Amino acid sequence: MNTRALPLYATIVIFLIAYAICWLQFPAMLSTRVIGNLLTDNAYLGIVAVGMTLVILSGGIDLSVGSVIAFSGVFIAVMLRDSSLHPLVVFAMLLALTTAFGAAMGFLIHRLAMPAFIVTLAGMFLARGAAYMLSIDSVPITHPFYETMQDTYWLMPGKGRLRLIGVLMLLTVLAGMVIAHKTRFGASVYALGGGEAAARLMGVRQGRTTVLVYAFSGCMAGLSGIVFSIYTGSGYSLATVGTELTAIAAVVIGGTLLTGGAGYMFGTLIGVLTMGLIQTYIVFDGTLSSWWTKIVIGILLLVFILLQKGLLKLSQSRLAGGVS
Amino acid sequence: EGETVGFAQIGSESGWRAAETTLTKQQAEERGIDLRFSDAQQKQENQIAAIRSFVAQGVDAILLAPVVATGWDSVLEEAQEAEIPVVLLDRQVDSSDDLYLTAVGSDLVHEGEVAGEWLVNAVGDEECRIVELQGTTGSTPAIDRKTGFENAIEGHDNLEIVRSQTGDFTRAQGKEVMESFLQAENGGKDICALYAHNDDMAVGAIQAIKEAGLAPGDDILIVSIDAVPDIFKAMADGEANATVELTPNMAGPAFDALEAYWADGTMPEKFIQTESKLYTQENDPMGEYETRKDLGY
Amino acid sequence: MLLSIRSLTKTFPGTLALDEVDFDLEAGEVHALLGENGAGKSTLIKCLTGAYQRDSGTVALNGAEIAPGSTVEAQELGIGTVYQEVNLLPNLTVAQNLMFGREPRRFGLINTRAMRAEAREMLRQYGLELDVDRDLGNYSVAIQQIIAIARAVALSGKVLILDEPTASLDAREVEMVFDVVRGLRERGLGIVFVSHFLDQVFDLTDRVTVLRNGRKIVTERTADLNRMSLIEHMLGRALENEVEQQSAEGADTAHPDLLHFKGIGRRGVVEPFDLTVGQGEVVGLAGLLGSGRTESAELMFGVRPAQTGSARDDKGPLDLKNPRAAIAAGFGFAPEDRKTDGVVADLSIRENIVLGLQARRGWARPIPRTEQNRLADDYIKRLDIRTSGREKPVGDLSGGNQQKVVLARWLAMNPRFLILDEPTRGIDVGAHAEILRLIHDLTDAGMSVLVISSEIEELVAVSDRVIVLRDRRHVAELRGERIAPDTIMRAIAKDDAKDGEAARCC
Amino acid sequence: MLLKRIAPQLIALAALILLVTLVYPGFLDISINDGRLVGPVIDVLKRGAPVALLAVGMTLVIATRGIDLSVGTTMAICGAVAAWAIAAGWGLVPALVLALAAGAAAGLWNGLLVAVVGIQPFVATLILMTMGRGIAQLITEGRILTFNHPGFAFFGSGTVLGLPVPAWLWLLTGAGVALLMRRSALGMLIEATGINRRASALAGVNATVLLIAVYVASGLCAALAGIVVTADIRGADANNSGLWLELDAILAVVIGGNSLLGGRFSILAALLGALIIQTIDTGILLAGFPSEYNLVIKAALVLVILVLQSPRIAAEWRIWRESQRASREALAERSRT
Ligand SMILES: Nc1ncnc2c1ncn2[C@@H]1O[C@H](COP(=O)(O)OP(=O)(O)OP(=O)(O)O)[C@@H](O)[C@H]1O
Ligand SMILES: Nc1ncnc2c1ncn2[C@@H]1O[C@H](COP(=O)(O)OP(=O)(O)OP(=O)(O)O)[C@@H](O)[C@H]1O
Ligand SMILES: [Mg+2]
Ligand SMILES: [Mg+2]
Repeated sequence: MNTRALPLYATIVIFLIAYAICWLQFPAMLSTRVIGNLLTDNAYLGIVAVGMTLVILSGGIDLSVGSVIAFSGVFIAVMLRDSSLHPLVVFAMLLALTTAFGAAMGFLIHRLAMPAFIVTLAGMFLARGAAYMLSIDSVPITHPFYETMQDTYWLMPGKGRLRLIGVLMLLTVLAGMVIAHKTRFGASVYALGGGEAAARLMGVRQGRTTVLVYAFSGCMAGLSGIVFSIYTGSGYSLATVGTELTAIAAVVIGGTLLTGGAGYMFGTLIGVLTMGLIQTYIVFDGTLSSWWTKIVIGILLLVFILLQKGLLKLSQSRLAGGVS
Repeated sequence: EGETVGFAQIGSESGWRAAETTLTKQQAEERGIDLRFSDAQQKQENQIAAIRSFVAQGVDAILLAPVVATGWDSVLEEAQEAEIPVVLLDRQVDSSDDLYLTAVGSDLVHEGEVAGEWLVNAVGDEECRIVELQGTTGSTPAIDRKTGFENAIEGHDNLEIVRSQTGDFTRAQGKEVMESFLQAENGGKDICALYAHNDDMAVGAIQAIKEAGLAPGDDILIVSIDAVPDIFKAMADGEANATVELTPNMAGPAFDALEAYWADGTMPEKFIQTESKLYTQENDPMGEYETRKDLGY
Repeated sequence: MLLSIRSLTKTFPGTLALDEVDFDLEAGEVHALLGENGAGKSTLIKCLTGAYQRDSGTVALNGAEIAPGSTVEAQELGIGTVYQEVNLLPNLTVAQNLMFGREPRRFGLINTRAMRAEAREMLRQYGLELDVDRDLGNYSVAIQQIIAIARAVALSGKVLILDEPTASLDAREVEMVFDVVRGLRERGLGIVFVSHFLDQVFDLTDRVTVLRNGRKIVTERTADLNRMSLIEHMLGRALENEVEQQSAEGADTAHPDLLHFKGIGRRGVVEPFDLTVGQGEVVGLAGLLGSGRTESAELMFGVRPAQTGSARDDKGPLDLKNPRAAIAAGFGFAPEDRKTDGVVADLSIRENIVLGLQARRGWARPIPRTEQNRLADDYIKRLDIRTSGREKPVGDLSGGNQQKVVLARWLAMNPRFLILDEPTRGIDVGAHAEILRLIHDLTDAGMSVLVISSEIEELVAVSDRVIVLRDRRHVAELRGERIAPDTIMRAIAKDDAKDGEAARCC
Repeated sequence: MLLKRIAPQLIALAALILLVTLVYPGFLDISINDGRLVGPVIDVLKRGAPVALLAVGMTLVIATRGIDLSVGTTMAICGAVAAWAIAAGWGLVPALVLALAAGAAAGLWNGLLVAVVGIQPFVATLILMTMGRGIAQLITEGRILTFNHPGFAFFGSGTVLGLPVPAWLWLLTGAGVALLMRRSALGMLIEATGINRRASALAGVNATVLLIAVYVASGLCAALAGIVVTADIRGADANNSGLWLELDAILAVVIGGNSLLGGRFSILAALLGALIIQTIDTGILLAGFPSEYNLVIKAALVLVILVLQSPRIAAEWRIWRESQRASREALAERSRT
């Protein structure tokens, strides 16, 4: 038995148990509608969490993503409003822009030996500020291509809809898994997260890896911005405030260590779905006041983390016991 | 009759919002409606997800207080396909109006206009340098209330907005920004009036003015929007001059419309506008305070 | 000439670490790089591989000048290196560590199966059969050391550099590593070998270069040197009396009982054992890697709480539930892995030395600065810690000097029972003798000491009694005449079948 | 020695003040208005109080390699508790004690999760950050709990010896904690724990208690900040009190040159960092730009300051200066011969 995958297994088990509990209380939770919604509603979060996972694995953190998503939406909406470019062209421009933005942050982090927390915090202010400067109003997107994308879905039995953006999210997670676990770049990311000095001595190209990691995260944030703009059909500079923290929480619930170097991309998907499940459960319940909503979310987060820790301890001591 | 209604509320970012939630719950209880409440914590994505969940649950109607005007088309279509009527509360959306049953709310631009008109009348022909406390940058009320106010003072060259900054709709920011306005405008002697996008910021600003040794309501005229209890107290003390009411009871008209619709399919009007009533020091502020103070503001 | 270094200079703030050093490495030779702690050996190596940037001087490989800007470039040039502190990544699997940067790929993606197979094959040469899919951090320092060597060997097309590779290995593993190194020599590689074990130097190397205080002192053929002259080159003086001569004295003095450990054990870690320690006695723990010596010490010091058993002294039972309790009971423990368990890298030498004392006094009663300075200066002198001053961060010291700082911390606390886990790991000959002498002084003053060491000679030199561990069990106890290298060896290796098990994982 | 440590922060602050004075010439004006000093600089000292207070606690937490994201919501909780107690007529002292106790409890909760349960600080404090505002709203029932109590309001808008009370509060707290750290052995023990918790524990340092203590300290500082903010507006605004202030506090600590990786810390420098941030904020307000630009300006200024202070730049500058000196000496040498 491989001990390093234990947090992942623990996460999956807890998620399944939690889903079962929800289902017992509200049988409608198992409908394809809810499952479809879970994927659609959390698509943007899942995509941005893939980028965040890689950043966290490398031992860093990216606080700018929430703002970058908002910026992306405004950028797309304004471009489509003020120019006659095709959305796909705008998407390409946007991805280039956010990737470059991420790379620039990575460059600062590496070259100036500044903590990622602070550089990306400044990036967060900057991206949100840039969104304000593009447009304060929320800008609707009315391009026909957008309508096609919004209306593309597969109707599952039971009237649930598997939408384009949900599928896109799953594909992104898959791509993330390949990058993290199957490429030399991924190995470098894990190495960097395990310890900078040792990684350098082992021959990790620290600068290149750092820049690439943040560029990837920027790219994912841009992609997530695209998905979000499809999801809401508009661009709004105040959107997705605090999403970076939700994404980080999802990554952590997914079993990735915040200190870097350990974790699985697939766990992040489970983490995202767990966050979605908590949301859905609270809406289904529908009796919580505004403040109890916040408290309960916090408590559920804590319970998940404690269960994960407990399960981990238990199985580890089992394993250790099995040896003697 | 045991109908189930889902209420997708924005959040609880202000006292006014809390009052709206309280009143909605009260109204639902009085009418025997089973209300499912969801707090989206100021996030559109949470509201969309909540509406989808309501649809999946098969509620009989959905109340939506949209956090922002854009981006509701696809989720409203989904509700329509499931034949669930949606009523918008207090803010508008820019979707086609056959996607929802009706919208209950006030006209935010109009609120700004009412406030502006009051000020225009109050100062007459005198020179007036106005400072403005904006709401959260980018939020619909901030944009619309600013527009409405500017519309109202347009053409009156004696009125001029000299400083305008965001106070984030909060008391603390209102006070801090007002302090810097006072600082920058000759200790406040050059300011003739303050226009605040909500009462909370005005209340904060009033304290700043007092601490600067000036008399709010006298040295500096104060007009704001919302009509929350605390501003009435200030008016009673002569420290504020006028406020424009935005009633938190949006649910009452909404349930009326829904009940008619459920009963015999009556289609209400597409926009049920609540009154933007102006209150000044003459309108028995203490009495108004008493009637409102227990509404959960 | 395979590798030639001319006038290499490197300064750190306040330290001239290398001063115009010349060094030549020929193809097909093993070249020892020797010197006291802090002489500049590791620095020379790091300048060579691009981990540090040199201030001036030239390095030529096969006649062409090279200036690797990073360790990657050095690796690409065919220079494989084992750095002094084990520098692999504990969070990656053994296979990933071994194959890092050279992973076999299929369609651009890493072929995990091939990687695993290749990694297993690499380790087989060193007699290691372990689960290459487990995280490296699960394995002991010694196993990690061998993995680091295996990796460096695989990377070294032309040059292999080994900075104290054998510091935590026992005789059997050392021999295995040497076999591999000799094989590489045959194949024409140049090998740089750093060690403080002179026997190993004479055993393995062809030539010797000695550094002292950042200067090159001499380069000679190993065969032309004898032990005494080599030590003289290193220290700049003769060593008065070497370790061996001390062993006879004090072996059979009676030691009144001080501590009794009864049935101390923990499931899956160490089988319950009994141990009585006498006052002023030195108990040695011998055993193979992974036999449970460190774990025994950790149980006694409360690092991992014991599940069974109890400890008491003549006044009554002792509470050893955590290190603080153990310290309160008058225990001390200088751990084996100085990097993670010993030094607090960013604090100064002074602060590191007074840390334990201060923690015992409590935060409210700070040790006066003058007292701190006196203590620090005293130990810097007594243990011969090479530094530019007592305020230097410990992380900037050479490996051996860091070890001395950890020792100093515990000596300053003056415990009645001191556990030393591999106390002389990475310490040069001069200081080695000094430390063994110190242990004798301490026990003469009544302190009891438990020494864990992979160096059997060292155990023989200091111990009054040797406990032998095998397979996480205390299996034998040797006293008096029986404390001799071959008896200990025999006790350790009694059961050869079991032996293989012990070195294997899980 | 001390001056050398805080020199970068002092230079940054001076440069910033110069910049602000250029866009708003009256920035340095100070006048006396019935016994109290007034002027933008005094405003900075007063308005900077919440971030400065938070920065004191945050510095300690960060020194142990932790982070405390919950300070903003802790402020809200403590403000709500104080306002509730005042409104319920408990009187000033019990209200203050209750608020401080709430802060200590919040810190204790974080500390236990981090030091005993072993949850990573970022996550552990994120939990309270999510929950805390709910708890505060639970106390105020979502409304702004106003009160009228001159004694309590004194903590927000009173003056002592001409200086606003909030300014005194952070000055005294900062000085007190800094002295405590350096006059006792706490500073060193905290640094040791932050750099290598395992080694420190093996050396007998009670790392667990120390960790809990720094989170409690951070909670207490947050309580003070919450009291200041609540007293200032004479009401507890559970929704907005301290919102996103944790980020400013962390920023202040880092601008103060403290490493997020723990270890060596300087409270004085962190306080200067808080002043730098507040000077930026006040400067933006005084300059009268449209509010859309606020964030961009702040981000750009912070970034410039951090880049200029970054250790790499400092090292490169030192090397450059040394090479300059060397060439100058070489020149002098040549001219002598
Ligand atoms: N990063 C650094 N910063 C400052 N000084 C350093 C640094 N690294 C090494 N030194 C200093 O350089 C000198 C040489 O150190 P080095 O590590 O090369 O010694 P060494 O010969 O390898 O010793 P040992 O046998 O103990 O490993 C020492 O005085 C040490 O304090
Ligand atoms: N062969 C092995 N297979 C698996 N785990 C091992 C092996 N050897 C050691 N370990 C683990 O490594 C850690 C350190 O053990 P270590 O080898 O240091 O024990 P030891 O008996 O003190 O040996 P030494 O002190 O000679 O290194 C322990 O957690 C132990 O479980
Ligand atoms: Mg060395
Ligand atoms: Mg050991």
